[in-house]
Amino acid sequence: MTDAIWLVIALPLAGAVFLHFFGRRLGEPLAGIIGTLSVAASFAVGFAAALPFIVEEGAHGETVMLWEWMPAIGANLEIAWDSLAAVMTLIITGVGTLIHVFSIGYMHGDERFARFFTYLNLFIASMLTLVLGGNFAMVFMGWELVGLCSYLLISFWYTKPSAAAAGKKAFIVNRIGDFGFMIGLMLVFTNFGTLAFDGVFERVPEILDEGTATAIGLLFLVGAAGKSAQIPLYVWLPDAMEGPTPVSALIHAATMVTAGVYLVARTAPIFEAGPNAGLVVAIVGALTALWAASIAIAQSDIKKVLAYSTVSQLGYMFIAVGLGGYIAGIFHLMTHAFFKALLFLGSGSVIHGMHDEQDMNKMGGLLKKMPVTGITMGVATLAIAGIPPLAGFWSKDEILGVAFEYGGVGIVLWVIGLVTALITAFYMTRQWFMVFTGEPRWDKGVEPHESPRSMTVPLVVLAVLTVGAGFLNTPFRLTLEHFLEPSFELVKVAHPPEGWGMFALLAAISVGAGFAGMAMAGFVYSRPREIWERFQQGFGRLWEAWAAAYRVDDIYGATLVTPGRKLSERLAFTFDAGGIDGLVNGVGRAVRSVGTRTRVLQTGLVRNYGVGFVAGLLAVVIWLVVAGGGV
Amino acid sequence: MIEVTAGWYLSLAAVLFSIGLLGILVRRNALIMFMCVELMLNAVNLTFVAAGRALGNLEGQVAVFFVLVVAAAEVVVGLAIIVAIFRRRESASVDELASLRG
Amino acid sequence: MVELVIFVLVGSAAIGGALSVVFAKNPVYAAMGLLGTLFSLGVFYVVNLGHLIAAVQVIVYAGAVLTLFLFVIMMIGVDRVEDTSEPLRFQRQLVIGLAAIMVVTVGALVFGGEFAWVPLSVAGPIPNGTVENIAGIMFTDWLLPFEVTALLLTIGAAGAIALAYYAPGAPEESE
Amino acid sequence: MGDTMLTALILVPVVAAVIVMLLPANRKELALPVGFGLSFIPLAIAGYLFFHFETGVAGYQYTQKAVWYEAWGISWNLGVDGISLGLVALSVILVPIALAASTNITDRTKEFVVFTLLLEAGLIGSFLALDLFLFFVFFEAVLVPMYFIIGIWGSERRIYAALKFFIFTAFGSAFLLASIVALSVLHNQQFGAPSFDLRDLMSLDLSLSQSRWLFAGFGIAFAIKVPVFPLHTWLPDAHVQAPTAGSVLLAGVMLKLGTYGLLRFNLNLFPQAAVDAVPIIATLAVIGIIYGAIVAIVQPDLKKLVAYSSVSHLGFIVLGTAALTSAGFQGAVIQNVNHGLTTGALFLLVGMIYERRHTKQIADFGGLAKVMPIFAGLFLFTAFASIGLPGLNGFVGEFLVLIGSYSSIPGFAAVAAFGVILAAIYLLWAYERVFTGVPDKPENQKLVDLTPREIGLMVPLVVLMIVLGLYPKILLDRTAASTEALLDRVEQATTYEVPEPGRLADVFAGITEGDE
Repeated sequence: MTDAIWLVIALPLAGAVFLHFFGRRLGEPLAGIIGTLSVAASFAVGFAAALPFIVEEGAHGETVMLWEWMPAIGANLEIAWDSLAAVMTLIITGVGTLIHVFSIGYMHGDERFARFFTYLNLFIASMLTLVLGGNFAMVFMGWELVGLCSYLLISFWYTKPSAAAAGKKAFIVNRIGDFGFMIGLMLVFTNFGTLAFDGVFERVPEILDEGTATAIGLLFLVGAAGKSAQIPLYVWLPDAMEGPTPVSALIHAATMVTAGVYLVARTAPIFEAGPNAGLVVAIVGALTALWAASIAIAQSDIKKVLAYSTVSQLGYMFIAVGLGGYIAGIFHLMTHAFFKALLFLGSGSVIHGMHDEQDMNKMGGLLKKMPVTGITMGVATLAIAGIPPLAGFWSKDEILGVAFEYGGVGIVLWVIGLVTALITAFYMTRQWFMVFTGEPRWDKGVEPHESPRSMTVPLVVLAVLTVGAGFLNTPFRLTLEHFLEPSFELVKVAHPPEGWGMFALLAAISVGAGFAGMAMAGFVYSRPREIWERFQQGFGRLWEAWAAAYRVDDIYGATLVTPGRKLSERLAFTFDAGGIDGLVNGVGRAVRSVGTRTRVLQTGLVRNYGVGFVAGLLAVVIWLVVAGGGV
Repeated sequence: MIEVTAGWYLSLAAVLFSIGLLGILVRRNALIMFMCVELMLNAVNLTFVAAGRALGNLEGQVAVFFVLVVAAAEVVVGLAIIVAIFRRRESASVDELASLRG
Repeated sequence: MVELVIFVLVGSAAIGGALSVVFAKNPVYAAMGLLGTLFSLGVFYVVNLGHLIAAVQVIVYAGAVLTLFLFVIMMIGVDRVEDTSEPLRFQRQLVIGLAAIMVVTVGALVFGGEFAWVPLSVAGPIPNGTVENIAGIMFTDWLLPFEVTALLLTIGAAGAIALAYYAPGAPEESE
Repeated sequence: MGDTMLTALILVPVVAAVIVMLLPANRKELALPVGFGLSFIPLAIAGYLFFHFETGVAGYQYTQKAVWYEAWGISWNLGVDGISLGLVALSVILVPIALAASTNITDRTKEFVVFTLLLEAGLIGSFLALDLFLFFVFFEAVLVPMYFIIGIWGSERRIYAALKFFIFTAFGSAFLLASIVALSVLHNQQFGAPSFDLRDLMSLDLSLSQSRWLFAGFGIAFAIKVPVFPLHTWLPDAHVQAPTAGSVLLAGVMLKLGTYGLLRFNLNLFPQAAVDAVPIIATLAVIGIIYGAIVAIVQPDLKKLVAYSSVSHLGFIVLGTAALTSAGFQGAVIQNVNHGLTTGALFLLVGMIYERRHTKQIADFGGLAKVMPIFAGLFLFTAFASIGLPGLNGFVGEFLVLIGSYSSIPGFAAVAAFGVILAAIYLLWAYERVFTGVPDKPENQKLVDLTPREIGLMVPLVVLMIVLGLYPKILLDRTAASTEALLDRVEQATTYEVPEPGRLADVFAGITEGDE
C-alpha cells in the first residue's frame, strides 16, 4: 500500500481539479458529495497504508520518490511515509471528511458552492503535501500552498472588503514567518548540502554545532509562529474568522495552524542539537497561551472566542514540542483537532440557525431549540476545560506533566499552563452558558432552528471522538506513544513524571484548575444578563483591554504598516521619480541647455562654416610645417 | 639656368587652391562657388601630374582621370541641385539656404 | 629654358583666370576665367607628358562641364548682377585674415624651399601618358575603380534627372 | 540539417517579416493572422531543437560557423547551450502570443507585425551568437523595432518613453562595443590575429586591471538592460507606455539579454573580475529586489506596478548569477524563463483590462472578481506564480537562487529573502483593490469577462507555469551541464572555491579550512 501512497495527495487534488472545471455544472449537492468522497477515499488509502505501523509495532517508515524536482538542492517530489506522517494524514483526512460533510449543509444555497469544495479539496491536498513531504522544500511547498488555500478560503466571500483584507493579511503575516523558515532552510542547505530529510536528520550530531542548530531552530520557530499563530505573528488568525465557519474549523483550528507544531516535531533532531531553541519555542508557546486566553475571556463574537482559544491551545502544543515532548504535542494536536473542530462546527451550526448572527450577546437559551448542537458543544467545552475522562484532559495533562518534569523554567511554564487552563475553562464555559442558556436575547425575526442532518451528524461523530480519542494515549495504555516512537528514534522524547502518585497529583491540580474556571463562569453566566454585565464591568479597563485584544492590531498598524507605506511612498514618488529619475532627466536637461547655448554657433550659413573649415585646415597645415619638420 | 622642378608646379597648385578656397568664402552665388570648387579640384590634379612625373610613374595621371570623372558627376548633380533650388527660391544665393540654423 | 618660359606665361594665365573667377561680377566672365585656367592646366599636363589627360581635360572640362555651367547661368539669368556687399558679420574680415595667413603660409612654403626637395625626373624616364600606357594600367590594376566610377556616373546622371524633374502639381513635402 | 538549424531559426522570422511586408496594402487585416501563423515556424524549429537537445553535454550544440570578415576575425558563429536554450524557447513562445494579443492594433498593423517579427529575429540572434561582434549587432538590432513599437503604438507619453529607453540602452552599448573591440585587439596582440569568437577570447591572458575595466564595460551595458538599480528608471516608463505586445516582449525576453549577457560573457570572459565584483553586484541585486518591491507597493498604475515587480524579480536572477554556486546559476537560468512567463502573462492581463476600461489606474477598479470571474482567477493565479508560490514556476527559480546564494553570500541572500514578503504585499494588495469588494462603479459593472481568444492566450502560459513549477526537470536537465561547466570555468580561472556543504561561508562563521 505504501507504493500507492501518492494517491493520498492525488485524490483530493484530482477532486479539486475536477470540481474546478465541472463543479458548477454538477451543482448542489453533487459537487459537495464528490469533494467529500475524494477526501474520504484519501482517508481510506491513508488508513490502509498506516496499517503496517499499527500491526507491527516499531515499523519504520520509508520514502517514496515520485519524480525529480530540484535535484541540485536535494529537493525532489518524494513522500516520507512514517508513523508521524500517518497520524497527521489520518487527522487531516478524517476531520477533513467530517467537515466536508458539514459544509454540504452549511454552504447550502451559496452561489459558489462548488468553488468552495474545490478550495477545500485543494487545501487537503496541500496540507497532505506539507505533512508527507520527504524534504524541506516539499514541506515548504505544502506550507505555502496551505497559505494560499487559507487566503482563498478566508476571502471566499470576497465582496465583503473585510474578508478580502483578512485573507490578504493572513497570507502576508504568514509570509513574514516563511521568511524565517526560508532562511532556516538556507542554513540547512549550507550545512548539509541537501534538503532531503534522509540526508539531514541522521547527520545532525556530526555536522551541526549547538550554535548553528539553535539558529536553525529559532528560524524555524519564526516560520512556525507565523503558521501556527504564535506571538508575535498571531494577529492574522482572529481576522481569519471572516471565512466560512467550516474553513475556520478545518484550516484555522484542526489542521493548518498545527503545521508549526508538526514542523518542530518533524525537525526534532535539530531542536535536540540546539536545546535552547526548543526552550524558546516553549516560552513563546506559554506566553501565547496565556496572552490569547486572556483575550478570549472578553470576546463577544462566538468565533473570536474560539479563534483566541485556538491560538492559546496551539501555545500549549508549542510548550510540549519545545520541551521535547513531541508525542505529547502531537497527541494534543490530535485531540484539539477533534474538540476544536467540534466547537467551530457547533458555532457554525449556531450561526446557521441564528441567521448569520455571531454576537453572543444576542443569543441565549438556544439549548432547547438546538439540542444536538448544544449537547455536542457542551461535550467539547468539557474536553477543552480538561475534565476527565474526555480527550482534552489526557493530552493537556501530558503536556503539563512534561513541563513539570523539565524542571527549572519548566515549572514556570507549568504554572502558566495551569493558569491558562483555568482561564480556558472559564471562557469556554462562559461561552456555552451565554449561547445556550438564559433568556433568549435574539433579534426580532430570528427564529433559531436545529441544523440539518448533514451538519449534525459530523457534530455527533466528532463528539464521540472527543470523548474517546483521549484513550489512545493514557498512562494506562500508551498506544499512540508506541505508534509514534519509530518516528522519533533519533531523539530523546520527554515524558511526564513517572509513577502513579505524581500522575494523580498533577492531574488533580489541573482538573482542579479546570473545575475552578468552570465553576466561576457557571456561577456568573448562568444568571441573568445584568449580573454578568456587572461582573464584566467590575474588571474595568482590564476587560476593555481584553475585549480590544490589547489593541495589538493598532500598534502594528502604527509602528509597521503606516511607516512602511510612508517609506514606500517616499521611495516611489520622491526618491525614484524625483531623485533617480530626476537625476536622469537632469542629465538630459543639462545636455539640452549646453545645446541651447551652443546652437547660436550653427548659423546654417555655408560660408560661415567654410571659414571655420578653412581655419582648421590652415591650422593643420601650419602644424605640419612647424612641428612636422616639413611637408 | 633655372630648372623648373616639381616644387614649382606644387607651388602653383597651392596658389590656385588657395584662390579657390577664398572664393568659396567670399562669394554668395552658388554657381561661382561651384566654379571655385572646380578650381580647387584642378589644382589638386596638377599636383598629381607633377608628382607622378617626379616619381616616375603613371599612377598620378590615372588618379587625375578618376578625379575628372568624379568632378563631372559632381557638377552634374550639383548643378541640378542649384537649378532645383533656384526654381523654388528664385535666387542662387547660398545665404538664403539657412534651414540648418540651430 | 622652354619649360621655364612656358611655366611663367601659362602659370600667369592660370592665376589670372582663377582670380577672375573669384572677382568677376558677371558669372559669364567668371566662367571664362575658369576656362582660361583649365586650358592652362591642360598645357601643363602636356608639358608633363600627360597627353591623354590633357585631351580629356579640354574635352570634358572645356567642352562639357563649362558648357553646362554656361547653360545654367543662362537659365538662371546673366543679367542678375550680384550684390557685392557682404551681409554676414565679420565674414569679410575673417576671410581677409585667413587670406593673409594663407599668403604667408604658401609664401613660406614656396620661398622657404619646402618644395625644392622634389627635383623633376630623377626616377628614370618620364612616364609617357599616352592612351596606350594609361589604358594598360587602367584596365589592369585599376579596373574595379574604373567600373565603379562608371556606376557613379550613371547614378549621378539619374540623380540629376530626378532632381531636375519638376512636376508642378506634385506634393512638395512628404513624410 | 543540424548545423543550419540555428541560422534558420534567425532567418525565418526575417523572411516572415518580408512576407508580411509584401502583403497588399489594402488587405491590412491579413497582416496579423499571417504573421501569427508564420511565427509558428520558429516555434516548431525551436521545439525540435529543445527536445533533441542533448542533455548532460556542457558545450554548444547545433553550432555553425561561417567566416564573415576574415581580416577582423568576425564570423557568423552560432550555437546553443543550456544557458541560452530556455531563452530561445521563451522568445518563440511569447512572440505568437504577443501577436495574438495585438488585435486592438488597427493603425499600421502591417508595420507592427513586421517589427515584432524582426524583434524576434534579433532576440534569438542575440541568444545564439557566439561571436561577440555578431552578438553586438543583434543586441543593437533589437533596439530599433522596440523603439518603434513603443514610439508608434504606445500610449500618451510614448515618444518620451521610447527615447528614454533608446538612450539608456545605447549609452550602455557604447561601453559594450568599446570593450568588445578592446578584447579583439588584445587577441591580436597575443595571438597575432584579431578574433571575436567567444571561445577564442576566453583563452586571453588578461591582466587584472584589464579584466576589471572590460568587465565594467560589459557590466554597464548589461546592467542597464536588466535593469539593475539605479539604472532602472527607463523600465517603468517604457512599460507603461508600450503596447501590450511590446511590454510582453520587453519584460519577457528583452530584459533577459542583460542577465544572459552577465552569465554568458562577464563570467566566461572575466572570471577573476567577476569574483572580485561579487559584493558590488550582489549589493545592487539585493537593493533592486527590495527597492523594486517597496516602490511597487504604492504604484497607482497597475502596469507600473508590474514593471517595478520586474525590477525586483530580475534582482533575483542577478543575485543567482553573483552567487557563483551551482544552485544559484541554475536558479538564475530557470528564473530567466519563469519571469518571462509570469510577467508576460501579467502584462497580457493588464492589457486585457486596459482594452476594456481604457485605464490602468488601480483606483478606477474594484470588485472586478464579481463581473469577470475568469479574469480574476487567471490574474490571481499569475500573481501567485509571480509571488513564488511553490508548485508554480516562480518558486523554483527563486528558491534555487536563495538557497544557492546563501552558501556563498549568506547576508545578501537573507536580505533578498525579505523580497518574498514584499512580493506578496504588493501583488495581493493590488488584487484586493482591483478585484475584491462590490463593483460599485457603473463602468465596472458592465465589463464582460474574457473572450475565448483571450483565454486561449493565457492557456499555454498557465500550463507552462504549472509544468515548470512541478516538473522543472525538463529545463533543469538541459541547463545543469552548462551551468556546471560555467562554474568550473570560474573555479579554474580564479582562486574562488565553491563553498562545500557543511562548511559555512567565511563571512558568516569565520570558519577556515584549518578547523576541519
